Amino acid sequence: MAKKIVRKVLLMLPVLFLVSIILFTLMEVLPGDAAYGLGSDVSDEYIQQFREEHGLDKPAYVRYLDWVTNMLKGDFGVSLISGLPIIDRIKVRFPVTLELTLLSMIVAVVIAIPAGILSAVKRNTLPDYLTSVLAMVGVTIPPFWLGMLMVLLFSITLGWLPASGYVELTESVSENLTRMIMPALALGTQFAATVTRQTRSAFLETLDQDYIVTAKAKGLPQRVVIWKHALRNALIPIVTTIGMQTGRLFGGAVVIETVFTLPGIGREIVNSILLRDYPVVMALIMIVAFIVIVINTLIDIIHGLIDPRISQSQQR
Amino acid sequence: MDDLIQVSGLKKYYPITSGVLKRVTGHYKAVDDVSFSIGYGQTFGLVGESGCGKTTVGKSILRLIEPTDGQILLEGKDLRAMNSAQLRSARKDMQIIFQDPYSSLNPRMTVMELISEPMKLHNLASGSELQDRVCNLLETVGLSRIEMKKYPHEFSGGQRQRIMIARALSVQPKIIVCDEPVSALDVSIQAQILNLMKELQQNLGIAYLFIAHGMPVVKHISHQVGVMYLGKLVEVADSESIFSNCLHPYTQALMSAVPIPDPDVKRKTMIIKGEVPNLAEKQEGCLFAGRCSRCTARCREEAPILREVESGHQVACHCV
Amino acid sequence: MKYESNFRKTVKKFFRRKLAVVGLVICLVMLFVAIMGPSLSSYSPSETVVEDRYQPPSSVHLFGTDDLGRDMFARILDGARITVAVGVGSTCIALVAGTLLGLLAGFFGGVFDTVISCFMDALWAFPAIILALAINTVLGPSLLNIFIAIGVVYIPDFFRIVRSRTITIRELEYVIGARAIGQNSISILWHYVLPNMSSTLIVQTTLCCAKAVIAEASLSFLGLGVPLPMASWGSMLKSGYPLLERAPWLSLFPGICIMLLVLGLNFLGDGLRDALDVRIRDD
Amino acid sequence: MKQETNQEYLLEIKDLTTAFLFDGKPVPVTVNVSYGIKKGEILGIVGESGSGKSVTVKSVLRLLPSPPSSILNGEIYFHGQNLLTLKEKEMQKIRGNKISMIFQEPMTSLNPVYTCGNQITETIMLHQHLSKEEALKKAARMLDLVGIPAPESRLKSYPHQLSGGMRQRVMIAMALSCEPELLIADEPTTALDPTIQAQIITLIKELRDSIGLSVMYITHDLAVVAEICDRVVVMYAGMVMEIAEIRDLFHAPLHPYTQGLMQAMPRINQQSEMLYNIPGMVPHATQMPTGCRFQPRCPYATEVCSQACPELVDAGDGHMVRCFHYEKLRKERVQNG
Repeated sequence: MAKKIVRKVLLMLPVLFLVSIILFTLMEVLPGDAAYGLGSDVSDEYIQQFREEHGLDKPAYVRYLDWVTNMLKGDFGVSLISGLPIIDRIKVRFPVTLELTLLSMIVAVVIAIPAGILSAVKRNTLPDYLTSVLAMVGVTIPPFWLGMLMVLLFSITLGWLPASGYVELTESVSENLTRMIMPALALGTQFAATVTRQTRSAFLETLDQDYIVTAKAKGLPQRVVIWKHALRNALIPIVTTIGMQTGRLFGGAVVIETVFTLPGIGREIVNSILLRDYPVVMALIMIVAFIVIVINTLIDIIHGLIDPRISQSQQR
Repeated sequence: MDDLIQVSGLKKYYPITSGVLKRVTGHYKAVDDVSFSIGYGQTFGLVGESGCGKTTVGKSILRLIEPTDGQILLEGKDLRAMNSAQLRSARKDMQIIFQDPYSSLNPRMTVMELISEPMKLHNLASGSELQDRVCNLLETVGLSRIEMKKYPHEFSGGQRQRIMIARALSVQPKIIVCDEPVSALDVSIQAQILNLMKELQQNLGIAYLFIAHGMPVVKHISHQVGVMYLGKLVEVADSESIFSNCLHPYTQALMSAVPIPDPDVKRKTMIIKGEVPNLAEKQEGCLFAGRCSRCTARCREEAPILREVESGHQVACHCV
Repeated sequence: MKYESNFRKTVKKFFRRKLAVVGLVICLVMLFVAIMGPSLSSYSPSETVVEDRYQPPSSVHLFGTDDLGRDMFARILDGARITVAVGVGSTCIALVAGTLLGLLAGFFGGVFDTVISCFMDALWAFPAIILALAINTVLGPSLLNIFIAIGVVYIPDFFRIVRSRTITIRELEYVIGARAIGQNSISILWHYVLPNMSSTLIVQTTLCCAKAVIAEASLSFLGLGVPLPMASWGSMLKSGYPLLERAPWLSLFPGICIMLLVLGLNFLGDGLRDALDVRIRDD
Repeated sequence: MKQETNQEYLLEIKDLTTAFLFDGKPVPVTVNVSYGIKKGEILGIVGESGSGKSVTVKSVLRLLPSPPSSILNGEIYFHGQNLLTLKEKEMQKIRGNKISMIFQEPMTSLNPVYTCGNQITETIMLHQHLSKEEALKKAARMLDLVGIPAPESRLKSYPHQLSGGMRQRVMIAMALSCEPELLIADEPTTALDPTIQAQIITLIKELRDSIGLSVMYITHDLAVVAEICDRVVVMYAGMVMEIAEIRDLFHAPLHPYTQGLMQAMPRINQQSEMLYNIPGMVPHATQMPTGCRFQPRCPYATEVCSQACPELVDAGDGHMVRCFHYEKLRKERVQNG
């Protein structure tokens, strides 16, 4: 098992390398560099000086290597606009996005997995139809529009919750939560709906397997058949879905943070793109991609823990 | 030059990897030094239990699996030395039919397309001649020409196997490799297909390499039988003597395991004890030694080679 | 492709599912609207009437009017064109590129497969919207570039499915049999492998289309979508959001339309999945 | 036609008709199936695919999912109780305890994510209310009984670490762990290699002799039947065609189908150029022929065969047969010696 984990972790490296290459190339082919964003009312000398200062006059591969080695040292460079170290901004922004995604994930998983199981076990009954319809709506509703509807209902019409702004968790837990609950729900709904649907179909498939018939033939009550024999097998595809959806969660966070004006990483990326502050864009996207890759690797490792066929060395 | 196919020293090794970097640490010997030959219009039966490498032998002969080593001569021509164009034209002479009639026919092609495809590919016929040939082939395998427009899923397992045979016959091959062609069929259908195959052999003079795990079926259809155990041929003999006078302890165990459809015959089943050795590890001596009742010290040290003990009867065992 | 004999069975099965039919109808209506565009309304989507600003929905202005006095119904008809075009266009790009790469990687394996798979994993690691944002920024604002930006994002989706299906089909006996009769690899890919994953592809295409529609709406909502003066439903939501309190209908109707289209595509996809599922239908 | 249950039988199936949904409509796949199994007997149920042999025995334990299946008619008596009218809770007390079952695919019949020990002790703790330690001890004894070496360490193995033959032994150990009166074996050796098949057959015979187990042995292979069974039920297209003692069946089959099946088998101790073959194929449940279901493929078929379906009748000495012409078959055999 330990060997497998090491292997999985090592396999992250080429992917990370490619991610950095793709990202660097994308930024490289952008029309104009950062100096271009300074505007037309600055002197040519200043632009020249600016370029030298930020190493923009060096060849691409040198800049790539500089960028990567600095990142490995924990130095993400400085913002072109503010001149401040990016790492400081990450430290402020990252917790917001992390709280948002974690919150929506927890809400989603706590609701979705039981709902999916209920739906599968009570197939073709009212609870199944209700869950399926809700899940379908959840999958199809654009998260940011759901956020808008929530604002319209809970903030504008009912006046229960503030529509925007952010209060740090350390400042006031209740204030923080009243501002985070709507974004988390808006972001988590699609996630939850997808996991519900996946849970349902994974369960239905598992309930069709031979070993379920065996379990029934042993005289086990329905409850044991489902919660012991079916659940652990069905969890394998469910965990995969959760892993894949996490990536989407970060993408969704970009839009949700804009809707609710939360100062997270997503909004920072959008702003930086608009301002052409490329070092910030690259650093932030790299961090998000890194997290997604780590989560996917974790999912692989969890698979091994659920399924003994993966964790133990194969025998012929 | 009296043999249609001559296989000598055929080997197929799969690398075994381990560790974080997947280094090759050994070889899994799926087929290890197998030699036999098949005469024109003859059937060579290959029996053995699952994982013994019999299917790998069949596919290697057609180079559907690239062998690691060995020589395969088709009418004296070395198949392994051929380039892809030569091989393509040589494939006209060799065909294959499979066990599972449900996965062996492309579900998106009609019977007409399925049977005419090989002929079109080798430019054997076109236009109305092609149509006529397909009709004839369908008749030969006992289907009617009305079926031509249908798709495989509209047929039962036995009928699909007939379509497969018609497809194989379409290029007038000299040999057909039959990989467990009747194992998935019901008893009554199995008899129909076996009879059809025998008839075709008598009328067209095709040779078969017949691969199966069931002794009675192999014995019924084959002229010669080869018994495989863990990638090696342990005994080769004509089908009558393999039943009446089998010499290798493994063959004897295999024969004694065949149930006899007569309640009055009480056979003595030889139960093979012991574990199948792990082919991924390096093996010394005879592979059957650990499970053999007649095992001697020599068996554990020296691997027996296949040698002729009687005319046309080869055995790989020190004790014979 | 050869569906003839299965065709009727599939159609029958499809139409037995009410939701699938609903999905089909929604998709057809949306397509019709997208093709006909504003000609279905007596108002022009760009005509501003100052005295008619902020009209709530009524019999005169079915979906109300916006801050410039433009008729929302006409604007939505106009926006359908962009939204549907982006959905279809970017899906086509993802479909063609993903399928091609997936087929080659899955069929030939080896170093090519390793490199492409790794590259796809890397693409996959970028959250969809962020990658589309980045690509779109690089390419600059234009409709075609939106196609490409969203299309590229969904290439790994197709790639993964096609690659794994190809690996499965590659080992099936009819493919081995095709090589035994002397077929070459290209022919096997085209006549044996591709047709046998067509149902999977059809379903995946429908579902991808739905995802692309949401992605386009998100991009436009962030102000990085289709360039002005073009307006998709997403960019209408963007301009409607600050006016949520004053004129909620500006945010409601485009959102409903997006959801309806995505719902239709999902119903259609699920229906097709059931109707085309070869495993269930065969025997 | 209702009568007292036959005291001779441990389990008796009466007029069982089970249907499956085809295109939304229930179509019977077994029709009026009746047979019984005596204590300590190994009863063979033979038939080709689509004969309804497996559906019948799965109905006994009520393991068929509903929908798509439904039992339209019939009773199944076990110790005088009709299993089909029992509550689910009561049925659970019978499954795995009084009647257990093993399946065709040992590869997929064990849950891949739990150890063998876990899966065996689970049954023992459920039905016999033993503690975990006692159950483990008993499970080890059971593995030993079915001939698995080093049972204690095998209890910790996951199914994928065992070979097919070993898994089937684990399945048998699990099925026998609560000392059931009846074991239903649904093609237990079909997926196994010949030498492993021989081992499993020997094991089942030994168990019958040592613990007096009754076994319903479902197979498509007449040769296996000859090896192991005391009595045989031959099924075709959802109907019982013939029931006979093993010797009667092999020496004097009275149904043309049984006779055909025997002649269609290649035999290792006989040399023949061509095999007898039964023309045509097994009809699909939705397209059953009129009259006798075997009539389109039968060499003895006459006018009457296509008009009415023959009853299952006693042809003497409890040899039951469903054919209008069984006397003719008997005469022919006498003439041919």
